[in-house]
Amino acid sequence: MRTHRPNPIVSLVSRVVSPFIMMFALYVIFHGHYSPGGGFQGGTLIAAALILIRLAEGNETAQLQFPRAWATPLGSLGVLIYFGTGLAAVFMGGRFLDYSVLHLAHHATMSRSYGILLVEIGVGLAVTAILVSIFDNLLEGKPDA
Amino acid sequence: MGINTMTLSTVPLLAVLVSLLAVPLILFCSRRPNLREFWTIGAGVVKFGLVLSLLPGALAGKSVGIALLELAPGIRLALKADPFGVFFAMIASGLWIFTSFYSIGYMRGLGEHKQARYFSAFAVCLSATIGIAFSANLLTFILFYEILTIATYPLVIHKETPKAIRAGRKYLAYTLTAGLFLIAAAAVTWQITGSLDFAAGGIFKGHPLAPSTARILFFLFLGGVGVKASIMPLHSWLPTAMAAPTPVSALLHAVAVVKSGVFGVIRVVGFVFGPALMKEFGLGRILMVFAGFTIITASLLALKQDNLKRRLAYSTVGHLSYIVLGAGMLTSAALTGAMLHIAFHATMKITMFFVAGAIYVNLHKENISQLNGIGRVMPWSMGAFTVAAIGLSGLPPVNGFISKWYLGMGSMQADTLIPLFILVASGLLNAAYFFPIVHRAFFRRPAGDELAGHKEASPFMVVPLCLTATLSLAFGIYPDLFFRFFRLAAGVAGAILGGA
Amino acid sequence: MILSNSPALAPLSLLLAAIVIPMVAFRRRWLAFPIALCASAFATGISVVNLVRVLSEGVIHYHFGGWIPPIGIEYVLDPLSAFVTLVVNAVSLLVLVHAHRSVAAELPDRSMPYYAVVMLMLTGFNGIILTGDFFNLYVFLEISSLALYGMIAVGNKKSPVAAFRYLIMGTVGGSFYLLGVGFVYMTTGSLNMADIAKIAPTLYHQPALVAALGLMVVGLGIKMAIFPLHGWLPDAYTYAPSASSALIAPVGAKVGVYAIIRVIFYVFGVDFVRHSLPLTDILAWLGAIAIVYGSVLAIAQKEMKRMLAYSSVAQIGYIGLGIGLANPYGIIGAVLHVMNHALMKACLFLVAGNFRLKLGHSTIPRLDHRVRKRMPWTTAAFTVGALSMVGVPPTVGFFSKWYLALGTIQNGRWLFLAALLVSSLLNAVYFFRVLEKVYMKPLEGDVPDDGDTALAEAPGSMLIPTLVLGIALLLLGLFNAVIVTGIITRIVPPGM
Amino acid sequence: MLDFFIGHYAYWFVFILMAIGLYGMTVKCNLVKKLIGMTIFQVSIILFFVASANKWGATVPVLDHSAGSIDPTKYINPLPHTLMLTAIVVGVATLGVALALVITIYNRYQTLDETRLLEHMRKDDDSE
Repeated sequence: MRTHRPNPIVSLVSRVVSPFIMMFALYVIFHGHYSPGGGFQGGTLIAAALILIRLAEGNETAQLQFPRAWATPLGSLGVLIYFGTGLAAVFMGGRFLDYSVLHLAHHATMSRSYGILLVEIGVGLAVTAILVSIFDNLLEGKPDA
Repeated sequence: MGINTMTLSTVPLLAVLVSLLAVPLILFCSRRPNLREFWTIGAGVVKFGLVLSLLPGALAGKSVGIALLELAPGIRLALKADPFGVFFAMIASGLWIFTSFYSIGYMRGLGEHKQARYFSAFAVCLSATIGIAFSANLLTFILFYEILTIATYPLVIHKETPKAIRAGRKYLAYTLTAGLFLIAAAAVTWQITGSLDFAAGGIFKGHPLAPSTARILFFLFLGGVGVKASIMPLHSWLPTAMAAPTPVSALLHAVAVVKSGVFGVIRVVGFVFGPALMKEFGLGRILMVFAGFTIITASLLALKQDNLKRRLAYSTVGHLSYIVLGAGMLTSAALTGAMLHIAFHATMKITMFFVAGAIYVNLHKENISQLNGIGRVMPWSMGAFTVAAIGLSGLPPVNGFISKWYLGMGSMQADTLIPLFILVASGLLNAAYFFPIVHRAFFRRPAGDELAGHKEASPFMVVPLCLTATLSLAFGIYPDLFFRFFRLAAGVAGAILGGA
Repeated sequence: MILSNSPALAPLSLLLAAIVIPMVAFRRRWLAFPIALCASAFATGISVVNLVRVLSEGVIHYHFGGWIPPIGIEYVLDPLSAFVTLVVNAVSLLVLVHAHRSVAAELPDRSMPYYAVVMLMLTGFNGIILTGDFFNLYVFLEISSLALYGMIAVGNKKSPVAAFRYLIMGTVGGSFYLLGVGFVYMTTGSLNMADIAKIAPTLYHQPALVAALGLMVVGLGIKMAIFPLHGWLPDAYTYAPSASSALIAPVGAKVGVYAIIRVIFYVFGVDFVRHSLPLTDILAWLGAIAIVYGSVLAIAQKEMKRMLAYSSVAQIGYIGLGIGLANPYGIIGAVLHVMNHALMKACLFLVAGNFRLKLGHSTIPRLDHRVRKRMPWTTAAFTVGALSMVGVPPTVGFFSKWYLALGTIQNGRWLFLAALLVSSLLNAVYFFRVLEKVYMKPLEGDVPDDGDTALAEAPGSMLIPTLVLGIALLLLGLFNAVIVTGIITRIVPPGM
Repeated sequence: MLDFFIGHYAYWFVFILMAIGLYGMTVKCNLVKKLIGMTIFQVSIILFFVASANKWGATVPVLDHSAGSIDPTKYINPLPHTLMLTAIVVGVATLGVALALVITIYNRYQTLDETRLLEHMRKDDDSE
């Protein structure tokens, strides 16, 4: 990576494509709870967009976009959103992950639906962060524990 | 005779625990030798007192005991002081007091290291021995048997010389293997009968056994208890274990450990298999063959030992098999004789070991060929030795005669003369290997003046050994003296044969 | 609220810790350990509550998200899972207390991620034990395995290689298991264990289901390190940091054992196994071979951790033998040995950790009597652990052997009985070798008695868990009947 | 007989893949090649599950209200797919850890050849 010389075509195409990939990723995440898609797929797409920039622009520039230090806390935050949603259900008197008791909507089914959306957002965050951090770690050549 | 029918009493439990409780005290006071030894002796006296308090009940043929927690479903850690147990416990705990005094003299005389470890391991050994005596079932017996094995190990290796370490390894190899045989035997017994409680007349009463199963099981048991009883060919750890300090050899390798083995043999014969089964499958005869072979071979081997302790060890091997022989004959007189020999051999042999230790501390001599004229320097010790030698050769008026007499009578009851011949032959051999020592000690002149300036050993050692010699003599004249060994033994023999 | 969710709380609290540690302890590294400890203590407490509940109320089902199985995923608390979770969590808690100092010494700059990974491993273990769903079990299996790879890889120079080999083996195991799950799903249309347990016994002529059973047992057998599949174990335990080997060795393989018991006896059932494959016989034979093989190799080792690792192979053989006997005594022995071996191995590995901290090594030929003088308590704990491994009553080790012996006799398998007993002797050989070293002066060459004044007893945080385990070995041995009658006899699966 | 082979062709491919994977894992000396074998092995199992979910003439399992019916035979079984999603994630995580290990190993020993690695390790053992 140190011998990286920016190629204008690669750079331009990546920069153009990356936001669209992210856009699509958000679509996949936010529609995941009632159609094909979801946090895993969307998160992977976001990570792909980020890694694309890392590949095309070189690591140093890309670090400005998404510093590697963010990855661990962000990943934890993602899992925590997922976990917290489940735990909230416990505190509302239901079983773990029983979104119907969360009262996110008037109807229990809709409440479940929104609950899953929350979970998908958490999963998406976590997957993004972790994939990027795997890439960064491999790049650096040091395992993170 | 089940556990549930016996009278509840905590005395057997206390008797086991007393010396165990002394262990932390001994370790705690390891810097203050006098206080430390006070605990040992205090525990010994209390223990003996507790055991003695059980004697009247035992004489009346009653059993007291206590069932503690469950070790495994259906099997409790139970202690039961039946007459036979009280009999053995009395010997072990009584002689412990003597040995404790003697140990003080011996250990201080030699300035030995790690005395706290020594005395605490000794106390654990005694707990285990009393536990063996009072075990109400086979699993409890195994538990204490293994504890005894492990607790003896530090004593065997006490000197930490290469020889002692090798002895320790050999000792462990033999005894741990034995423990495994016993465990296997117990497991099989449990599978067949669903009970492990010792019962006079046998656990197997009412449980038909195939002849092959019975024989295999018997050999498993024999392998288990036979090592500690040092039946040949399982004996070779005992002479090697003489690398231990002499008090250890005295109490453990003449009384506690090896007698636990023969105690186990009688338990197995009388209380697990039962005389009926023994006779049915000819197991008694097997036992007698092994015992007879051991008696003669060990006596012959003893003849050619020059190291005094090794000669005593081989003599012990032979005498233990007297007891096994008695158990194998399965007649009332033979069983009585066998049990009496547990007690009487103990008093005689412990005297001899005490003397051997006294000589070692005093003159640093271990070999018989060096003992010329020693009787003039140590008249009391060698006098006691002579008494014991007379007894072990089976001559009156020492107690060895009594037990041997009953064994002989048992042989007549069993309608066979072979055991009698073996006993007579062994008596002659005993005389042949003990009296030369007496002769050397009193009637030969020492080489040069190497003995000049030496006196009798310290009173800590001489008094105990004289007392044990006196005891031997007293029991020889009146075997029922005070402790009622004779009545107890006869009662147990009756119970086994009667199957009560 | 707590009570109604109690089955899920143990893994959830551990998972929460695994998430919170990287966030909170990102800047304040010292926070990682307290969080991990709290989570572990909470999980242990919950496990106690669960065990009490199960024993009084019977089997408890916990449905995630309120979905009823077989659609939803459920956690099942029965005596077996409640008992094993308690063992795993309690032992891990003790080891974790001990780990604080050894992690600080061996992994000074990686303590934060280390604790997070430990929590993840424990989450995985709890999940494997509690789940009532085949696929869920796979996920937790892989979560715990991933954590294990990480925990092993941070050891000495050679540890990444050991971790890599374990990873390859472990992935093969996991994949075999997953393939088995696929076959089960194709045949029965369900992934819920209770559901399959109803369907499977009638389908023992179905080759796909038989193949599934075989694949699952082989897969789990790799994770459990049963005899010919144990290749990863010795290196992994030896090269891992002390804290890791002390955490993995007692409980790691046990979880695989648990899964095998669950699959064979509770899902497929004794009848199915008897009619389809000679699986139990194979397990018993492999167990017997492992017992002898592991013990013999343990004798040949110089490094204490490697010796303990090979002894683990043998001890897992005991459990495999117990499972393979497939009679009540065998199961009692196996399940009791799961607990006993966890306690014994934890105790012994903690001692090895104490040696490493204070001596800088745990090589047997380099030990001498100064160790006993300066570290009397550690040595005492080692002695108790060693006696228990040999199987001297009244330590716990004796009693699992007792039940296993009864099991072999019940099946009339004298060869297995012999293997059990012989291994006791072999254990005695390799443990008394160490005991001789630490209790006696070296025979040749005079070692100066002082000089090394730095050598002292391990600090309290390491000593107390070691001693607690040592005492537990004695007490649980004496009171094993309470556990056996109260819990384990209720575990004996139906159909025996 | 032929029917059996042709009818299950997807599974035969899966098993061929599995064999390739196992071959790579066991025979290849290079650690990265081992990893490639491992990935092939995992993927073969994923394909196995996915293949098992297939039904002829069925469509993606998204409820199509315009079709009017929710006849289960019209939809592919979605469960194996969701399961495999998880399995893929597990596989990726494993691969990530494995690659990290490989890099560490290379940094320490300057080789990824297993036989040479073992030699190095033995040397380390001797020097200890």
